[in-house]
Amino acid sequence: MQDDHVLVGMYRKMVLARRFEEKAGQAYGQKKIQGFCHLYIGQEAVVVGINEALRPDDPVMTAYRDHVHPLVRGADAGMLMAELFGKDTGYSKGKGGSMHFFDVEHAFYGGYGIVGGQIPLAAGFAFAHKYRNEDKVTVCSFGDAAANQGAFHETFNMAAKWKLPVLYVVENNKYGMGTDIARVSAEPEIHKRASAYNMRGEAVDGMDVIKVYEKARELVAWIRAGNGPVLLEAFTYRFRGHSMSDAATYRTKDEVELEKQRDPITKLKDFIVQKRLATEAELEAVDDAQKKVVEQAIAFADASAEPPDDDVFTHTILSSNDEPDEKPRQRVRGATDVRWPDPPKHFNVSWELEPLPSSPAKKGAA
Amino acid sequence: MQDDHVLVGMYRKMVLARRFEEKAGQAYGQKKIQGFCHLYIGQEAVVVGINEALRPDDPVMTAYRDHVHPLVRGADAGMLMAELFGKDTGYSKGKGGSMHFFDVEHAFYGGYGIVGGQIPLAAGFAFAHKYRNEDKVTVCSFGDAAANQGAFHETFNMAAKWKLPVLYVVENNKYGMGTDIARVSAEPEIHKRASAYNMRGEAVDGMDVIKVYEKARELVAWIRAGNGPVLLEAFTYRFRGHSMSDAATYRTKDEVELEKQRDPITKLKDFIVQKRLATEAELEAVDDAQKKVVEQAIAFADASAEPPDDDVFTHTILSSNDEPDEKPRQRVRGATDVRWPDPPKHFNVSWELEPLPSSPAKKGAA
Amino acid sequence: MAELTYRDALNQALAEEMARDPRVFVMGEEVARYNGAYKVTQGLLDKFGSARVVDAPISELGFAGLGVGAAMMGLRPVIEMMTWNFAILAMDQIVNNAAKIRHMSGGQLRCPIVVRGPNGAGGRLSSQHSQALEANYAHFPGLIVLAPGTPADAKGLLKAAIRSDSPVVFMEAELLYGLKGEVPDGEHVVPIGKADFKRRGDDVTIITWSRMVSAVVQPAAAELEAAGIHADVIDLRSIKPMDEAAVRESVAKTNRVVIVEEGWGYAGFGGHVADFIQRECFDSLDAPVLRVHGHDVNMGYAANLERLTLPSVQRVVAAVNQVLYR
Amino acid sequence: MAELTYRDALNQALAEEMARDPRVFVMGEEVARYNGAYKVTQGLLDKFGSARVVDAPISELGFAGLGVGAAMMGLRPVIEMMTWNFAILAMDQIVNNAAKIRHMSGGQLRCPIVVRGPNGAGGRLSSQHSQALEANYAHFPGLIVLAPGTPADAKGLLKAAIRSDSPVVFMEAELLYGLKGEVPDGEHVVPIGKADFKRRGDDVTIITWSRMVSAVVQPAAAELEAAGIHADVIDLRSIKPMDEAAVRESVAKTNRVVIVEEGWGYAGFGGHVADFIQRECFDSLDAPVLRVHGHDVNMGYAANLERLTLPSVQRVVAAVNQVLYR
Ligand SMILES: Cc1ncc(C[n+]2csc(CCOP(=O)(O)OP(=O)(O)O)c2C)c(N)n1
Ligand SMILES: Cc1ncc(C[n+]2csc(CCOP(=O)(O)OP(=O)(O)O)c2C)c(N)n1
Ligand SMILES: [Mg+2]
Ligand SMILES: [Mg+2]
Repeated sequence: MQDDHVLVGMYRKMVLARRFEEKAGQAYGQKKIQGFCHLYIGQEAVVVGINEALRPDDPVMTAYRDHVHPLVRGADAGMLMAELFGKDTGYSKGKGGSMHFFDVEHAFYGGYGIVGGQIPLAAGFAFAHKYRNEDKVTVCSFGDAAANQGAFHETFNMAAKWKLPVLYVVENNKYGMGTDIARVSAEPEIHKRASAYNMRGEAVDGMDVIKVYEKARELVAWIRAGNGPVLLEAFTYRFRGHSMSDAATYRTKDEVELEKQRDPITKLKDFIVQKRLATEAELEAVDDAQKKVVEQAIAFADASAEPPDDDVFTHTILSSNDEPDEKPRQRVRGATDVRWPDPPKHFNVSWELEPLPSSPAKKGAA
Repeated sequence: MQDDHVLVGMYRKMVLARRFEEKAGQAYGQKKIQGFCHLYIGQEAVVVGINEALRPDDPVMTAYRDHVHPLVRGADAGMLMAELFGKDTGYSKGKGGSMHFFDVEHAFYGGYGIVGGQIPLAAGFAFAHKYRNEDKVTVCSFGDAAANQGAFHETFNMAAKWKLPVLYVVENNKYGMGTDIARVSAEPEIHKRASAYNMRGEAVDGMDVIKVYEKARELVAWIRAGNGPVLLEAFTYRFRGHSMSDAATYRTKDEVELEKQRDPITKLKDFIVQKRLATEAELEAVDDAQKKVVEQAIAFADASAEPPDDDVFTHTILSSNDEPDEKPRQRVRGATDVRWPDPPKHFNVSWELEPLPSSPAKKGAA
Repeated sequence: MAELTYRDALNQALAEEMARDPRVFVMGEEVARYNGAYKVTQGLLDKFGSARVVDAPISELGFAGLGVGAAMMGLRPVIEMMTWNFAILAMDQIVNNAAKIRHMSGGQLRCPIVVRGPNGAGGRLSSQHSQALEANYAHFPGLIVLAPGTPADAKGLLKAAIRSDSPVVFMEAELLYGLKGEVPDGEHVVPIGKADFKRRGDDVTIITWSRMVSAVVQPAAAELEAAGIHADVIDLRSIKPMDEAAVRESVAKTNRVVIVEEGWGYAGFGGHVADFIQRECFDSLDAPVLRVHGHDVNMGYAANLERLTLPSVQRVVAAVNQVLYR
Repeated sequence: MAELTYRDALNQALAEEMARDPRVFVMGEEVARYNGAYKVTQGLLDKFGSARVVDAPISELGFAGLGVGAAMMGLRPVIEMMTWNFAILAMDQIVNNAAKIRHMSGGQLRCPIVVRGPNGAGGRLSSQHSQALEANYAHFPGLIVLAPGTPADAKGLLKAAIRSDSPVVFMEAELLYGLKGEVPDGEHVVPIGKADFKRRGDDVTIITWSRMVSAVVQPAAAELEAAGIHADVIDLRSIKPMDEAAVRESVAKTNRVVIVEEGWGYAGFGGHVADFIQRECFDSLDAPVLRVHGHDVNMGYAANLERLTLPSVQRVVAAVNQVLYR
């Protein structure tokens, strides 16, 4: 895998992500963003490497550390920033905020705040695809600490048993808030738990975007071929605190400094330059372009208005089935090219989830 | 292990259990017992073998299939039957019924109706013992199908991480209600899941009481020595339906017949007679004695009154901390020899659950 | 029109909706090969196959969440909870995901899921198995909560629930499954949010839902009728949204109200109804709104304890006499 | 008497009770080395060691149940839920085990557990993190539910909760942790089930609890006072059991009531209070009991949406004016 185009593209996305998160952090300091805000800085290789292995229509979801997942799929940076600012032009009209990004157009399905709560949803996505005989692969990320939730166990058992097409990615950044995962997990290498479900489990260096991409490509193909779910553990690190209010004193400076030497962006940059896939200057131009994108995003969010007060009462429940869905880029940018999922209403269910046993005397005594 | 005394004792308990359950089944047919009623017939070797390896003060708990667990610990058969009949002389004054047997005197701590719901409780028991520096081992049984509950996962992780002194026993009778465990569990051999928590997992033939006893003795000693929890899987079979209303048509007659040939009582009987530890006649005398015990239990339950109507309002919540606990055998039989747990109020907590790292720079980069 | 049991009415609704719409599937414990713990899903596996009638492991949180995800992807899951007592384990997925998906996504997504199963006492099952939990779900914005009391409503409301694009909590009652009644054939859809007047009278309004309709309120109303007291009996059917117009109309006429529910009184749904009435019909009331409900205690197994804990015909009659100052 | 924050008052209660009774231990996410997500457990690990202040994995159902078991074995666990939103995952252990152990065992066992943590909105946290859930727990027999609104009550009620042999659901509020107030030193135990009159007046009764006391009701009452309207302000503090005598006494005097709660109105706890009043104080009421509550919607993140969803001083003043027909 020495495809310049792909590598430079991934570089661009990682830089975009980094700049976006840095600016979001600043805006939080200025109180333009409030509540919780969890940055992805340091972990970019995971999301970018995996995304590169996906089709645009493969659904993706994650926990509350969710800014970068839609961003690298092509979401509008300004509208994401506007959501962080609680503005009407945000993807969720300011209803969701930092923890609940949703961009259905780019098959990004959220942003969830209850640790582990998205894990069963992804199995449901994969169930629907198998049910309709579609070959999409759903990708669901969660943190290392989420692996101690009951939802992990219950879902993995079903996903494995029913061979659901889903890639679970545990972003093991070594901590759940202030707690070293090894302190609270009897098995700190989460992918090893897959064996409890006779499921495939793999690990990858999550600070190396090329390795992540290659591993993801292999696994996504394997899943798409109908082999069932996989648990991929990406060992990574967040350079910042858990959220904006966390000073992260539970980690030593040395530890953080050592980890920063594995910065996935620097690593890819060095590789690209060394292999002469692009020059330093070309990459700097990429950097500058991303900075501009993010500056424009901030400007857009700043200039946007709060949602109308009456929005308090909208979208909690449908007024009727006829209430249309919101298409954010169309609503905000007037875009006319918004692709929107339109699953069939009429189709044949050919999946035999559990073929009936041929004879009623299906088993002897054990 | 060729201790006549122990073997004949276990034989007696298995027969007592069998006769008790058969009579309970009849009484259900006569509508003396109502609601749900789950019989343990076929599985007796599991509970008897394990119980024999315990100290009388080691706490035991299980799910709703709970009649036999207290019975073989020495609970009053009449008062157990009275509980099934919904009488005032029952262990829970008729409040609990079949699914909620409790006999604290004999360290039997329930009888739980939410599948998997007792699993965390047992870890709490073991936590308390370690906390007070007591060397009790808690035993918690559950069914094969309960292993797909989130509580299993969440608890096992904590129990293993904190080395809690608890023996978890999965009574794998191959079915959860009408569902073959292999149909809904990606790993139908439940003990293999222990590895996901770096925990010891073992299997035993649950139709052979001697094997169960020997395995339990080994494991209980290992746990009592401070090595942490164990998951023991006993492969067994229930000869009846899931509950009284289940005709169990999901199993073939052949399957059930084959399993009945492994009847744990017959097996032990043959062994005892073969080894000349007791004669057939002696064992028949044992049988007769147990029959009498159960007949008397029925007579006692029949003759007992319903609880007073005002009991509707008692025991939901304490009227004050001074409200005394009910001691069933004392209340019902006027027994004066009731031992009741009296845990210390003043003691020293010497357990270091998680010793602090010696230096703050406790870990380098991975 | 045929006479069907409540159970068969539900079964008919499921079968008709599944035949009508391939997006509808059923998942839950024992729903497929066992044909349902209470036989509500009888025959569906044979008709629709193992991808549309799915036996789940005992993983309530997991399969409820799987249903929510499938609904977000355009299917229309009907998730059977063996009882609502066990669904407490799944509550997070119902109230934190299903009820909030549309809102969190700013209207990009909808979640057409039905979570259904029996609620309330099942007959001598003791405390963990005898809970009526509608108040808990009605509290959460984003959910519809239905509780049919008759076979016809069981069918008509379940069809409406399956067709709803908002998530529905659908509460049946184990002790109703055998209840018989006339059920319209085919396309019988009962609108969500409409109460049903079971009986008309001018003297008192009795408001109730689910099992209490037939088990307690109708017999009480008959007894009262014999004594010359004519009750307006309202079966709410829909807990949320509630038919406020029907309640207003009746109270304006009778000026006296008794609310009857199986569950606990403390923070129970009947309190919500009483609050609505005292606030919105204050000037109509000639007496305080009274409530008959299950006692605020854990349910005992013994026959007398269970009987005395649950609402009874006598308690309803007594409450009516009290609001009539007789 | 010292001026302490609500947070430090809780901390003091924990430290004092742990020093007094070795059976008391604290378990929850981030309670030990991190000193608490909201610093309520600050310093406890250093004082009491790692067996008495335990960092748990993110396994709410598991460690809540572990706490219930430890309580059955004679310890006195204080289980911290990082917020009550997450505790929905643990609800089964709280309502099906803790609340029922004594009953199921026919009085053989007791379960002296406290489950505590912040409830309600935390400030721009959107829908999954902004729920006030006291009504759900108050509904279950077998539980005590407390919701202190001041630092003094936070300390005094937490001490009472830890000493209670019945299980207690203890609801704090994230936005109260920084609130300062006088707190009695040492042995300050507030009795469970006693309301507190925050202000005395003859014109109207305002009933509230938790954060609404200081955030909305006290400022509203001050504003009303300035306009010549004198309110009796009742801080319930104890949601279950509720101080019915205090409510009766006040309503008998004022004849007009407004109930203020942060959470949703539909099937909310305020409905229970309103029902109690209309039933027990019917003849005293000169106006319907009105309620001010969070709107029945999912909480939005945007500043204006959050502000408009929650109860406000203006809404309370308006409701009071309405019950006074002004
Ligand atoms: C069920 C639940 N419990 C607790 C929390 C509070 N909380 C938010 S994030 C977090 C840590 C999660 O760590 P991890 O899963 O490793 O993800 P990371 O933040 O490292 O990406 C906790 C405890 C929550 N949101 N949900
Ligand atoms: C949480 C929960 N879900 C469902 C049920 C209904 N139920 C009762 S027993 C049972 C089967 C359990 O099977 P298993 O754990 O193997 O135990 P066994 O009955 O075989 O002893 C089910 C589904 C329940 N009681 N609790
Ligand atoms: Mg982490
Ligand atoms: Mg089983």
